[in-house]
Amino acid sequence: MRIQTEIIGDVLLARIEGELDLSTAALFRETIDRRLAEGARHLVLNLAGLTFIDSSGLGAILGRYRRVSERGGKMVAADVPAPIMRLLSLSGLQRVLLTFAAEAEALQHI
Amino acid sequence: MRIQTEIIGDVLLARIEGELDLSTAALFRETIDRRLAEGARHLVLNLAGLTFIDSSGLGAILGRYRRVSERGGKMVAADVPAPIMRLLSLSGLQRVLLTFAAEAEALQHI
Amino acid sequence: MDAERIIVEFPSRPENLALARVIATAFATRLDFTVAETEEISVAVSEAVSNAIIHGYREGPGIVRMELAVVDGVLEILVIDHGCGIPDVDRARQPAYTTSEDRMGLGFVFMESFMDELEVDSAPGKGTPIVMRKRPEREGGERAATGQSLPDR
Amino acid sequence: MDAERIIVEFPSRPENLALARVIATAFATRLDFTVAETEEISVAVSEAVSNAIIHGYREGPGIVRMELAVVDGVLEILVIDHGCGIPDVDRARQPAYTTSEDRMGLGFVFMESFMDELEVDSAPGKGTPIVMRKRPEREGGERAATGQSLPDR
Ligand SMILES: Nc1ncnc2c1ncn2[C@@H]1O[C@H](COP(=O)(O)OP(=O)(O)O)[C@@H](O)[C@H]1O
Ligand SMILES: Nc1ncnc2c1ncn2[C@@H]1O[C@H](COP(=O)(O)OP(=O)(O)O)[C@@H](O)[C@H]1O
Repeated sequence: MRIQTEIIGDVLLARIEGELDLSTAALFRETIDRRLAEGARHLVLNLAGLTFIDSSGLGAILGRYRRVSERGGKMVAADVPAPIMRLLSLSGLQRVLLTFAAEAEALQHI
Repeated sequence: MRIQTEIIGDVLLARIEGELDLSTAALFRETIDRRLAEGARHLVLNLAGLTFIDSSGLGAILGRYRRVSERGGKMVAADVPAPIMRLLSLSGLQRVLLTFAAEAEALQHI
Repeated sequence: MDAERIIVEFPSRPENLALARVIATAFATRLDFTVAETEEISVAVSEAVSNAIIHGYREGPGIVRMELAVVDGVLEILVIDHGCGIPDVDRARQPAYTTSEDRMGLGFVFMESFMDELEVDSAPGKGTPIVMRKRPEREGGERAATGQSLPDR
Repeated sequence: MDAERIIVEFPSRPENLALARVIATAFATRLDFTVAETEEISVAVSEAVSNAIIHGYREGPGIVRMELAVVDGVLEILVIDHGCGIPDVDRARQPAYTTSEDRMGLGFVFMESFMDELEVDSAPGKGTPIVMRKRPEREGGERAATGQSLPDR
């Protein structure tokens, strides 16, 4: 997994590439939490490059959602590949996490 | 491995895709020999789609070279990917088997 | 060992998850699975192996064994740990049931949804062997593996 | 079994060659090999496993074992058969030496050219365990595996 982050105003934009599982969940969590702590309130996850996710990865995303929500921020996802979307939906995560076709749309929503 | 064959006059043109090793050498050998037996004298191997070869695959190519030569035909290869070319050269096969950048050139040579 | 059985043993570490998935999906190309089915196999294996690592061996040392076979046209995947075992398997298989605070209890749910059969034969002290089976549906869909020959022209 | 050792056992059949290569190259991504080096590893594994199948077990039944490890930054691959064994290893390793009419005697040549070290410890009746080692050169070249993180912007 590779993770690229960018802070735009009070929004953290994170682009995730590769596989999000038990072996990469900690890097995902730590990178996002560290950048959020730098002052971002909201989180946009661009998942265009995500090639694999399982329940450990979904749990790490849910964990970020809870953290952002607790602090009164919004979290959304953008550009979710179809197989990943299917798992978001099966896991129930899709019910709480809004998804947008494009990153720009997601940023605009916040 | 996938093998696509075409007879043009007295030339058999065979395009090989995938991996040529011990598990596919027999299919390669049998397909080529069957088509040669239908009356083709010469053989052009288009290797553009070949993704892997080892000494079993090189042996199968050398076997076709010997067979074609014994019957007074010519055999050449075309569009050989760089990693495959390296193995042709290490194996010494390159010394007997002429290689051409493009299929058309190879066909013209014969 | 039967003619088609492949055995893999690896240390119980998250770094080995990706390799377990690669091996299972590469093996699965022996059957006519679609790309979507292959992704399902990959998730199911990831869940089973993650469970062995997190729950079975409690993130400590141990060996995870994976066996792959094709039996009567059906893909059979065994994932075995010799870890702590599950006291109540029926309960563990309930959706959302988990013994870890930060997990979602979705592992068995995904294994059940993505494979045709799931058998879990665990007991405390005995470790946890699980068997998953999946048959290719062949109802259209992009092929995951390419075939062996093309028609002559 | 050490922390990083992966063990694979499979029936001695040509159908399993591609899987052995996939496993070895997927494992090799743990080190910083270039694409070209990864292709070399793939050929070396193919030669070792083909030899076990053709020569070791004479195309009959048997189990081939492959072990993969990273030892001090070096990739170590063992390929072991419990087949007929080699009476004269030095002779077998000579370029162009082969006991099969239709083969080229290039297997050991490729293993030696493509790996940094090759040890063959065979004897008749004992089977043939071979060890191959390769260290990433890191002298430029396209990376085979992608890294773990990108700098923040
Ligand atoms: N291999 C195993 N060894 C021991 N316990 C296990 C194993 N697999 C699953 N379990 C138990 O079953 C529960 C449910 O598993 P699962 O549905 O995969 O959800 P999760 O992994 O999110 O907890 C786990 O929380 C654990 O208590
Ligand atoms: N695993 C093995 N078991 C028994 N004999 C072997 C084994 N590997 C190699 N040999 C012997 O060594 C010879 C040379 O091997 P190699 O260089 O790979 O060439 P080739 O496979 O083309 O014969 C083989 O012909 C065979 O006699």
